[in-house]
Amino acid sequence: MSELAQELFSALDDIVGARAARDGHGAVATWDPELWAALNEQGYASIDPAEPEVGLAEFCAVATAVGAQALGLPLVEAGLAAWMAASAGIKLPGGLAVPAVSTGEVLTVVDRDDDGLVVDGALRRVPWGRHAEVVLAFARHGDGTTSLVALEPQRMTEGSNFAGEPRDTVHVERQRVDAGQVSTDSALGPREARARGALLRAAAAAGAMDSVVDLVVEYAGQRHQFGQPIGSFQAIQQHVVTVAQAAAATRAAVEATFMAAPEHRVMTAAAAKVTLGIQAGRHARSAHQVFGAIGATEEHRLHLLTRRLWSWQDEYGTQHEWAHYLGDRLIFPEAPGLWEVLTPPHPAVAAREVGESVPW
Amino acid sequence: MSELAQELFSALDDIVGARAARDGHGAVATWDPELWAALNEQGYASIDPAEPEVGLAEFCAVATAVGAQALGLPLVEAGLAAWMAASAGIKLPGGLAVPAVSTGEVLTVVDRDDDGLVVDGALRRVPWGRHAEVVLAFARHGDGTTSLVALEPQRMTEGSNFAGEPRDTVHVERQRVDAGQVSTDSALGPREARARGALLRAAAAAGAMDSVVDLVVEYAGQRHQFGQPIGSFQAIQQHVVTVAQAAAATRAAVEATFMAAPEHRVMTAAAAKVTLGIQAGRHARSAHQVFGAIGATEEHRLHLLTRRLWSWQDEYGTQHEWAHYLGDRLIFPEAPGLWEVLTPPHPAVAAREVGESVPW
Amino acid sequence: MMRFAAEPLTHDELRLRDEVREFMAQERANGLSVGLGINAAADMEFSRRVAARGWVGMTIPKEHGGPGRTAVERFVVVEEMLAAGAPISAHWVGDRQTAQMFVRFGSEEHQREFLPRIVAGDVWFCLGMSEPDSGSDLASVRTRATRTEGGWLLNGQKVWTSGAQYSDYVITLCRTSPAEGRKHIGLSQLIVDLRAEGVSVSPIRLLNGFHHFNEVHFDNVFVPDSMVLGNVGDGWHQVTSELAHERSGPDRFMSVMPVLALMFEQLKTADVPADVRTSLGRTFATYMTLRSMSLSIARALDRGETPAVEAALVKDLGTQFEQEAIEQLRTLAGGELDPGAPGLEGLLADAVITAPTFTLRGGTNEVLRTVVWKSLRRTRKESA
Amino acid sequence: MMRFAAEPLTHDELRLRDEVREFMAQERANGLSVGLGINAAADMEFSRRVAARGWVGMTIPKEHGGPGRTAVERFVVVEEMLAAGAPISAHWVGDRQTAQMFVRFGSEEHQREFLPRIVAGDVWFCLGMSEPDSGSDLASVRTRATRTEGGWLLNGQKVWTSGAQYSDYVITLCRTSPAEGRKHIGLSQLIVDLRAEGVSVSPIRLLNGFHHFNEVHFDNVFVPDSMVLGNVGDGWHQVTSELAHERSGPDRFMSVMPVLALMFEQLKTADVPADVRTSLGRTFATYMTLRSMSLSIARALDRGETPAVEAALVKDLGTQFEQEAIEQLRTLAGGELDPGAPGLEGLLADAVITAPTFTLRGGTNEVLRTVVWKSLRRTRKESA
Repeated sequence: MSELAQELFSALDDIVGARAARDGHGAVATWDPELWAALNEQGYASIDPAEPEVGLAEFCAVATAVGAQALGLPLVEAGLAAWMAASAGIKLPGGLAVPAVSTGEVLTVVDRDDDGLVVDGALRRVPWGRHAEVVLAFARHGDGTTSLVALEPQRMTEGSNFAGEPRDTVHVERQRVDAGQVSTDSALGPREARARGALLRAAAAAGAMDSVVDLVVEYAGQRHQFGQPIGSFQAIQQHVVTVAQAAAATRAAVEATFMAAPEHRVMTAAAAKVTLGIQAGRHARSAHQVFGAIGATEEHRLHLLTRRLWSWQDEYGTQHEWAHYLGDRLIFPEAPGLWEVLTPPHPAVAAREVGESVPW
Repeated sequence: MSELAQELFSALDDIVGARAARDGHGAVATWDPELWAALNEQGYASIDPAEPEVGLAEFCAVATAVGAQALGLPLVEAGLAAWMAASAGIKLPGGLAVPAVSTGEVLTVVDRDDDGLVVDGALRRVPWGRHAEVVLAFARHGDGTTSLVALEPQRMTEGSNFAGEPRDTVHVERQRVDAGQVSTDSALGPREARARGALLRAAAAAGAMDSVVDLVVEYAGQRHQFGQPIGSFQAIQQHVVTVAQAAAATRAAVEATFMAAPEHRVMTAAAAKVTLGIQAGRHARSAHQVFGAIGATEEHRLHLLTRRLWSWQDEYGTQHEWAHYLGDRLIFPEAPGLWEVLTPPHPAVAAREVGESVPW
Repeated sequence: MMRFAAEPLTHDELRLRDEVREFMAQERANGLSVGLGINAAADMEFSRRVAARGWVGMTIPKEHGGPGRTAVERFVVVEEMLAAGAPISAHWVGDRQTAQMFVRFGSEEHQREFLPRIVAGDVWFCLGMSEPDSGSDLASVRTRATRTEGGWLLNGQKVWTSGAQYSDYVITLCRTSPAEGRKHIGLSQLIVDLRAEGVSVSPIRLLNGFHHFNEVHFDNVFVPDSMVLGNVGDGWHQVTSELAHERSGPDRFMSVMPVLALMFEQLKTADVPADVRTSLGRTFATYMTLRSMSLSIARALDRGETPAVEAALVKDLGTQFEQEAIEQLRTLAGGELDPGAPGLEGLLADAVITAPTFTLRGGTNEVLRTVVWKSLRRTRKESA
Repeated sequence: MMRFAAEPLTHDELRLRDEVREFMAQERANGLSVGLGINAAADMEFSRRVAARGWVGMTIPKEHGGPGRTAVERFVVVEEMLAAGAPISAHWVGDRQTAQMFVRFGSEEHQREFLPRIVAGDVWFCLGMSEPDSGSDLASVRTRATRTEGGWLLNGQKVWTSGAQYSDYVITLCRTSPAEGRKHIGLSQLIVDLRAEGVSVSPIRLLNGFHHFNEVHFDNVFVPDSMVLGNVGDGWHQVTSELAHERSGPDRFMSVMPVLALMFEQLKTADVPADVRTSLGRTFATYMTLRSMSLSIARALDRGETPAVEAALVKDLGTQFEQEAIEQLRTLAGGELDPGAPGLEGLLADAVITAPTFTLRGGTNEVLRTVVWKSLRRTRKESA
């Protein structure tokens, strides 16, 4: 991690941690306008992806802190939206902008002229949609190409994920979007945006898992049964190790993307999300086994973290979807050898080769 | 289990067990002509499937004893061949007949007249092919239908499975088969024959697993580490339970087929083979974990059993193949509900409904 | 060698199955919604209708006013109800455990008083076993009863008591004499009226807000001598002797069956890829195996055997199956689930987030594994 | 929080990788066959050719006559060799462990005598650790050395000694003073010449007939004082201090990589169904993760850290990966395998039947889990 990433993580972790200490973990896990305002003021909702020192690692550091604290605020979404807009050359108005790319569904362009587009359709599972002033979505033209559009949400059906985080359906009914809010750059498509969303979910999950490791290690050392701390039983040790291992693997998968060459970033992000999918279930199940029923009770902190894991592993593409994508990218007659793909060239060299136009 | 099945199992187990006690487990695990002659004399190689008291349970009991002793003789194959011939109305000559249906490949009928067929092709993985005087195989006609044929093997390439049991390729080069050695009954096709082979492999594997349970429980109780029997460690207990559970599940799956209605027998046999596929790996891995390296050494009995499990789980169709078959039988627009399939009607009632012509 | 001998259901048993199936179809037609087996909320009215059909306390012998039916017949009824997602929680404890307890250990008075009421669906029980510091180590209970004129004074606290909020009695494992060395000695079971003075019940809500579990506090609760279940000091023996009954039933692996069946209906007309077919094939195979094992244990119980190891294996395998089935369903659902959604999606979402609690009922699998190991070792020694 | 910080390979490291890749391509062109990593038979000639390129004992400092290269450079070489299925067994123990031991604990004489010979591929070592009654409980060794004029008399037996049949020396953990209470005290490491009087080696053949392992018997073997490695009585500390080196390397998860790569080549032009694609995608993801973790440990070693917990996690995860990869390959192969078949099929068959031994090297995963637990607990206490 860069120094900046470390700073972003620590400062955010401190602010939210202090608030959780005051109001409880449950309080920071749901939308808290006051805390949102405070974090906005600190600049966490408006990190500029165009700054030269800001890269994947920095956005992931914020996501990890959000996960570690089970913070119920759309910092990750604001960051993803900012990056999408910047990559596509759209200037966002003020207020919260969120991406509507989790499910992979796109809008339909039903009309276009020099002033902009008319788009139609429904965007499901829009994170924090009810709090957003702008939604970023892709719209498909008749020729199959897509444009990124920034639009104001009009009508909405509320929904949520397992953790109670808003996942709303935005109904778009023949809505007009001005040309300034439509991208002209085709390098950023739904695949790239969703891959980055997937990576950020994996980064957030790695943070949540680290917090679960802390909880589990502490509990297994304190809780006594049959006259000893339960952590002295091999069966519990095995669960604890599974919990720690899953956290470490998820984090390692996230960090592996930082060293990938630009043309491998979608693949490595996909691999990080697949790793999350493989690890999240064993992690959460083992953690709950250590805690027994107490961890599944309303007032316990554990499930604030594990319920996020259960949802996050499926958001921005399931394990299955990304694994299939990877399979397609690995097996075709002209594919390089498996080992060549697994041991890619140096990022800087590769960046030169593919030019500067790659979106990330 | 019926009384007859119990008797068949016990007598065979006793004979082979006595021989193993004299000559060692390794000795009975490979072709032993003297023992083969003795078992032949006892009638184990020529159980008549037409006898009214002989059914699935009895053939499975023999297979279970073969597995329990890791007996390297083609009793299971002789039984399957006898049943196939009887079902198809072919009268076999004397000598060892073995089925050539494990891989699902069939011969091609290249010519036919009133006196019989001319068939061509290669039959891979024929069990004990080199010892057989007759091979039972299916041959496909131009119209897609198949006939069962009994033929004398001419040319052979030797091969083996993980346990060193012969699995030979029989090369059939425009070979003539007399009409008397060709079936006219179309109710017995490759699917039914392979399903029964699959069930017998599961039954044999259940026997091998039972023996592994014995070995594992004994070793875990005797072997000391860190000052106690290793069986007192939770991690080892977990392995032991996995071993026992896999054995119990495989046996239960085999026995579940005995209570299936005739029209469900292929499905339940498929399910037994899938269960073997699910359980064999965890069983063998856990058993080897309990034993550590010693179980993987040449002179140890464990691998005589586990190497069979690794091969048997793939013979007569892999887990994947049969699971796919089950999926196809479960999901189609007119399929009954899942629960109706899982809780079938009474075998006797169902047998009346489907008539007597079903092959088993 | 463990045995799970297969015997098909008889014609009479199949007839019973059809009756139950019809009953449940009627209930569904009348608006009963599908829930997750013993994890669904209690429905006392439904339980009374089941009792009216003679399907509660089925194995209570005729001489005690019960229907005197077999363990297999009970198996058939329970499995059909669970397959249809019936809310059986209200009568569940009485049906599965307490009735057996009364038959085996209860006084004549208990048998006369309670058994006919269980059969009639007129009394609900819950179990006071776990305590804040005991968990899987049941023998370490601290709730204690001290001798008083004509009975006992009970003090202490129980947790994870399912259904205490609506039950009439809690069968309470407590210490009646001090633990001197061996902690399994000196435990007893008391039948405690939940409306008695000094008893208080407070909810323990699950992460999805559901209320199955409770804390039960006893503050100098007077329990008359007549309400001691079995013998004073025999509590441990009584509790552990019931485990084969508790652990092997279809409730151990059927929570998700209604969800599976619903999903299956949707898939029948869909374009189903090969890997989904394979995965459903595997589920079918595992389920067939489990059911066969569970049924064979019911048969063994009817023969008077107590297949404790087999029962523990079924419980262990069954909970694995449930976890895998949920994981598979989640994959089949193919994306994000909304816990507030109606129908299949909401039911599946509930299953996903409450699944961690499934493995905890009836003893954790870790503890069961030690039980199995010890028994296998003992059997081996005996046969050697 | 455990850290597996990612840093890409530098240009120099990538250049080294290309050199090794070229070297292995040349070796293959010259007829070297593909084997299962450290499970393949030793090939001394090959090991000498590797040494001639400067790739054995790479991290031995220059002042000791070594190339003085980094742990990451060694990682790069090892991973390339394993990916190509190179037979590295002969130099493996000296390269991975013994060289480090001499650098850290060896006398000047040892360093002068042995280190340049390791680098030159001129001496082979094996490890005498396990005993018939010790297994994972290393501290319970019974092989003992008693004081004699100018040295020690060694008696006892070692088992599972890989490569003793061709090695020059066996680094032997033995008891040099009686275990009084704490059994970790009083152990030492002796460098024993396998050609010395009283040493006998007999093979332990694996189920497929392979001969990696041996029993080594010591019958009054004289070991001069100069051949004590490190300090008398420090054996336990010396052995356990090396575990991070031993456990985290790519040899822990790369045995099956050559088989995977071969299978992959076949699939590229085949009609591959969706579930196979998904399954390969998962393998890619897991491998990327493991490699990233293993590489980050090499970086940490270069920074002078000893990431023991991280290393244990990699070992545990790596062996899981190997088992799953074999299972997956077996499924992909789609049917019965013949252990006598040439090429991919035979290699895969070998992997299937020898896989159980993969998890046993470097300490069983059960023991490692206790190590991880204790360390996590300690870290937590320190930070609290």
